[in-house]
Amino acid sequence: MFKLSLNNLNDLFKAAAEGSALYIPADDGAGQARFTRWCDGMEMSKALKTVKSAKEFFFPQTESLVDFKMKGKEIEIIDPRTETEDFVVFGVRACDARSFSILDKVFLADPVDTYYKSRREHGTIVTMACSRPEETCFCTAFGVDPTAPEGDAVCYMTEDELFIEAKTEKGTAFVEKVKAVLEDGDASAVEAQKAAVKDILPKLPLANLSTDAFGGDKLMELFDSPKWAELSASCLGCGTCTFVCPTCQCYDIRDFETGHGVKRFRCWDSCMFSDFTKMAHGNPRLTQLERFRQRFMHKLVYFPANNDGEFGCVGCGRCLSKCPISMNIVKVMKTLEGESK
Amino acid sequence: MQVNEKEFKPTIVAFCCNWCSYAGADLAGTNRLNYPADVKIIRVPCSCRVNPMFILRAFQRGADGVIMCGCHPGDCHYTTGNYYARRRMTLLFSMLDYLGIERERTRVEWVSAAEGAKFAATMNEFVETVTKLGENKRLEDLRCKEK
Amino acid sequence: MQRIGVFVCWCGSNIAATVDVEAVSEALKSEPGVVFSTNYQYMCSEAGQNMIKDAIKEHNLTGVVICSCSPRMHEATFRKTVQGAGINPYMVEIANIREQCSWIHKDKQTGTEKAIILGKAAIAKVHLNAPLTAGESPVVKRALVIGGGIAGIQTALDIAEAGFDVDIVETKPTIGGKMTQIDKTFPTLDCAACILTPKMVDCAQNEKIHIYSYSEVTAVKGFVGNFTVSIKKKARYVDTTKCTGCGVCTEKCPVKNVPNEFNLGMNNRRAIYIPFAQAVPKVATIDADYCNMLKNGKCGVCSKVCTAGAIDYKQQDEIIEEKYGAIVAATGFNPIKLDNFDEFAYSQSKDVITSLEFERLTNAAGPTSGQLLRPSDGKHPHTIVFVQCVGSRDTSGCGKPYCSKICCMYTAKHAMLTREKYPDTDVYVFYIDVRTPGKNFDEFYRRAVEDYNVHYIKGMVGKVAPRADGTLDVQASDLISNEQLHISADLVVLAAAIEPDKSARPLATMLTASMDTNDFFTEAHAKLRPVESPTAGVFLSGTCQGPKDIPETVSQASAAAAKVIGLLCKDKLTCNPCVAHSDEMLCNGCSSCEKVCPYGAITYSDKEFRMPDRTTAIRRVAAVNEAVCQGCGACTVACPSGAMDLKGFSNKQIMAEVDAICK
Amino acid sequence: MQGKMIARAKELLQNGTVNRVIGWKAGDFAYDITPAVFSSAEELDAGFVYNDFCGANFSKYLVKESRKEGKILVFLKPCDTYSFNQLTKEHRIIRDNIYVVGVPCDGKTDGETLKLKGITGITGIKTEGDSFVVDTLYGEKTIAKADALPERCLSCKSKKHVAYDELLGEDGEVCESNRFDMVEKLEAMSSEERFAFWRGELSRCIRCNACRNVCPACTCERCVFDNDNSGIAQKAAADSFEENMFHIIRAFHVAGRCTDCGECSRVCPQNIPLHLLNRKFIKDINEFYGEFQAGEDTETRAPLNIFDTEDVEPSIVYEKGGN
Repeated sequence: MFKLSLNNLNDLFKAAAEGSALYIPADDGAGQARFTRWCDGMEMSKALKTVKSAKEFFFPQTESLVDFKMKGKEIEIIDPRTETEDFVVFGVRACDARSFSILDKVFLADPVDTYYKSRREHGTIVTMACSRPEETCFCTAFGVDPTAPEGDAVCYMTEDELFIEAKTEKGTAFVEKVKAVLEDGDASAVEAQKAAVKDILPKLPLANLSTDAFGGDKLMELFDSPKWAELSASCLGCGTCTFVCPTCQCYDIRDFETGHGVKRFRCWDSCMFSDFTKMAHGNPRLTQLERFRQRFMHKLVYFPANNDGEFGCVGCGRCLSKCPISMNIVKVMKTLEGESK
Repeated sequence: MQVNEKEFKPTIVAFCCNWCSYAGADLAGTNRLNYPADVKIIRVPCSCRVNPMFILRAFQRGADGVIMCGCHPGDCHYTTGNYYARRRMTLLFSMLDYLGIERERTRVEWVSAAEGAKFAATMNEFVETVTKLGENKRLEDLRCKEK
Repeated sequence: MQRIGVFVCWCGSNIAATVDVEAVSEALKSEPGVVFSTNYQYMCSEAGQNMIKDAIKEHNLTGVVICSCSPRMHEATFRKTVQGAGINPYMVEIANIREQCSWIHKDKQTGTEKAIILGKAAIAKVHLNAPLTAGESPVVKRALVIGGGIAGIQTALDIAEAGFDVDIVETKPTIGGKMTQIDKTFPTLDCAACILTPKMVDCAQNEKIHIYSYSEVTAVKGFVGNFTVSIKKKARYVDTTKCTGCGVCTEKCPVKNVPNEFNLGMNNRRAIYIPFAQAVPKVATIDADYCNMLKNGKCGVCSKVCTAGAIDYKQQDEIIEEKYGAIVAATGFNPIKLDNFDEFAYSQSKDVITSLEFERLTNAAGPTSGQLLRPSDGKHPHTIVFVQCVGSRDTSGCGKPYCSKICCMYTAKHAMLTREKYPDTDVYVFYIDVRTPGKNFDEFYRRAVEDYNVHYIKGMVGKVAPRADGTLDVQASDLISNEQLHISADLVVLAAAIEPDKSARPLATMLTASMDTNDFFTEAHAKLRPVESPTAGVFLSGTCQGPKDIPETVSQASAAAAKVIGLLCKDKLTCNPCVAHSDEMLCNGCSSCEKVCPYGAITYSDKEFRMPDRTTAIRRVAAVNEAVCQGCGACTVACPSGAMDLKGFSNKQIMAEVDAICK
Repeated sequence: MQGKMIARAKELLQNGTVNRVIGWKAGDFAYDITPAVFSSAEELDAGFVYNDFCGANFSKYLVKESRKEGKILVFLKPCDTYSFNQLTKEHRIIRDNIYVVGVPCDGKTDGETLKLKGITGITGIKTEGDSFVVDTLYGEKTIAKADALPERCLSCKSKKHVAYDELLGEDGEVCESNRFDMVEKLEAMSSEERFAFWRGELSRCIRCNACRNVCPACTCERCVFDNDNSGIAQKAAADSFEENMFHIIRAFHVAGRCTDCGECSRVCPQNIPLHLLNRKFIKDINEFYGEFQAGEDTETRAPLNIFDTEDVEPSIVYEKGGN
């Protein structure tokens, strides 16, 4: 365990940014946090969470897959990928850190998504234990410990110090790299803080949220629940929940005609959209009810069914904050709880 | 004439209504009134056919300036089309300006079928203005610029 | 995927001189979808058209791109060509590489590059073309002629002769127009009245012709074959059905000081008047600006003397609505006002007159009963100076940039007639150029100079200064002898430029017909369609299209009539298939499109739909009446959802052109 | 007010005037209120709320709801009634199937606005006079309501209901609003500054479509951006052009129709001040074509569907001051 005075955070960032890209949560123009490429003097946001999760480092909102260059009637196929540079994402919370293992199950399963894989290999994740959980947090319901995040290296922040501990080979390399600005630290301050946060966790309004009623074996009773109608009634069909979600992994592949050829790109898609999984005959889920149900069934039933019981939600609470009509997975779980029993 | 290879040649799209401005452009041609080849004309039945989408599309695809020409107000072949076009373009151009897109990149000019000289003069002047501004960077789509 | 054929026209050397046509057809050959590309000297020629037809058959073409002159020129030609080869006429697009390219770019490389891009844009568009079928609309078999001068009269007579009903709307109380004011006509010197008045009478007597005199067109709606026109019959306070034209009222009316417009204010008429003896209709009209009865209710003389009981002081303007299949504009001309030419002292001296006033002074029915007398003192003038090009060919902005065309000839006529009738008179004519193209025109002019000894002086009059003794000091320069002249004249006659009648501009707006900067109506094509306006169903007769003399006016009037007859002969017209179309599945029913449609072509109805979510719903959706829609496209932009699109100029087609041009 | 509304809703359900009620439903926290349809007195008692967090404008829901069986009761705040009128004018809602009860509004805030003021871990909220007293996991915080309100409420244009069948409480007046201040500020900037401002804002767009989907003027059966056949379909804000394009076209499509209800800015997860685009059009329309408030009535033609022969020329954009 190493430590660093918070006054010297800039030095740490400077060292970390040496030779690789460093991303930290920083406040944007609207005062909300987002992962931003660090440059000298940039301050870390005090916000608990970024608006968008850290998933876009591995699964960006849009990415070019292949280019078709056209000249007259000739078509040339070009792989637009360039060498991925090493990068560090600093300050990832426990919930987001867990989301990577969920995404891995999708993108690294056979057939491996090489675009995703390459980024995973080049990225080092430095997580940050939570010290001030919020009312929308419910990661514990999904087995995430906000005081002990996963990651290549883990940081803990106290009043005036930052502690850092390497967990993996990449993490060790990271710590080695920035070691010059660190000093040795002992774990007692960290443990004290962990204990303080653990005291708060049971007081969170959603502390008692249970996943017992959900899982891969609850398919039909949940699917057929009459409650979906009222739950989805006011859904706007926007993609906010999906796009701020750290685990939503659906994408669309589109062709953009540039005038000189075609750029095939993929971009995040949302099962809430009316044109999601549109096929020749249209969208198989014709109503918003079906689309809405899909999103939650996927997280709470289909995903665990295919992944040894692991849920497709990490309880980050972003959708609770951001849904324009305040409909979210917690309300869905609470409403449906009785259904599968 | 010496041609400077690095000389910036703008791409200009001119939407011309069939009845007045396109005919005006034809007259400019008939009278051999020169204007730069950078201007390419798209024929539309009336200025009111010009959708803001088309103008944005032109900028996206690499235009450096877009001009819309129609019959003089009051002379629309369809009576009222250019009045609607006038409102639409006024608001659209104002919005583009508000977003920080150089206002000189967009223009509306009323050119009658008899105003071949005005058409040529307008195009000469517009090309000059846009050339001075240089390449459209603020409303560009880089994907379309890769050659 | 279309199979597109590209045909690049050389237009002789018109295109080929500045565009490398071979390079263009070669470059376009490699565009996606292009299966055939060639070039030829004259694509519009029979051989060229056959080349297109053969290629369509040989290569199974589905779309055709012609790189040639403006589509305004030959689009129709090529549509017919491809139709002849079995493909839909709307599968043709024209790349205008002549007017927009070869004629304006001197550099061959520049021209060639641009021509290729224009060709690519046309190809991009044709990819998205769909076969279109034109609908039909009925033709109202009645024509309207606006203006009752010699042009309108001739047009009306010819149309009526062909058996169609025709209405003449004339703002004055009588038809006849300017020609009624003219004394003799060049170059034959026949009496204008003698040749005009029989035609006026023909009009009045022809049962196919209805004359709305003292009337104005106030609104025009509709489109070719089906115009609805509002005509205001101005109150003349005389019941035209009762008035016998006896003229007693015009003698008894106590208001004697109304300037007589027929004699250009050179004498007076009464408040109730018949413009002249041969007026058609020959009925009296009360001038409300002067009539005591109408102004203050005191008089009533005309009513008392009218044995027919035709006077009706309570008469109101009346608006009638009539339907027409074709409209002819024959609004004529006026001499310009001479306010800007004070150097000629027109406003200062009564003895400086215009040529039209001169006509009245020499006319037997004029204020001097045909005696050429000075307006100031009624004496016979011994020295007369004619000044030509007063306000014509004037680029200073005071006058008109164009040549008024008729002045040279009528001035020669005036000079000759003066010399013939009054051989003791010295006649001078100042001119810039004497223009006498026309049958027997130059001979006529030469007679004036050679036989009648009219002094023609090349040069412009700088100033006319009235002297105390009543003569006029004409200061001028003789450009040939290069000397300054002072001529002491008794009378100066100004050949004022002519300009379109002021009613033409508002009428053009109502007709949606285009005008040039001088307010002459624009013809559909300067050479090939000189008597048609670009607006379908609107035709041009006489000087409203440009300066003309009488024989030209009459020729054009008959030509316009022939075009009208051609139109009215048809029972149905083929509509423009490039009309708006609403995609009902996208339509929100918001009515935006309906609000901006100038033709009322869009209607709404509630319809039951099967919705994407398996439910059925009743939705309000727009429908376009294709016979009424003229294809302007206003609705397509008003529609936010993109439900409304325009056939032949669809959003995607235009964007494809944009893409091709910008890449 | 909440009590009155529930009581009135029950009466109207009871006497058969309506068969359901669209209203705001309480959630897990003080602020997470969801629009919901209530069809019985029991449901109303269980969940209906009306408090300082009931910002959602229900007008757009009526596009679908008014096409269902029976009449629906809707509670509309003053600014919602403008959207309601606009939708009526455009035949998007069936007025006869709706019973409108106007309810007063003193401005509505939301959890995100409080969080931006630094208040996190919210577990409860009380209104005390002109302030909110917020219980948080980390202690009690007090914030003046005026500080906690979003921009749309701080520059409220009208507290007057322009459409209703009945009113609960007093009707207000059209307000003297300073809503164009920021637009003017932007107009006064140089072109470069404006460009930088908007790039900063619009570059955050994630194209979640929340602004469009919540907008009561965006009720197209199928949006051009979702329609692959429109030629301009866009799935993602793939680059800066598409970020601009989407918002320009969207603002243009609602120009003259947007009532300035501010829902777009409220729902934007990235807090992009989208209302500044709409307000620019509104301000221009007012200046160029005379004062116009969309939704004020159901008759007046939208400014883009009408013209005056003496309208300003587009060149006014160049002539107008600014930089």
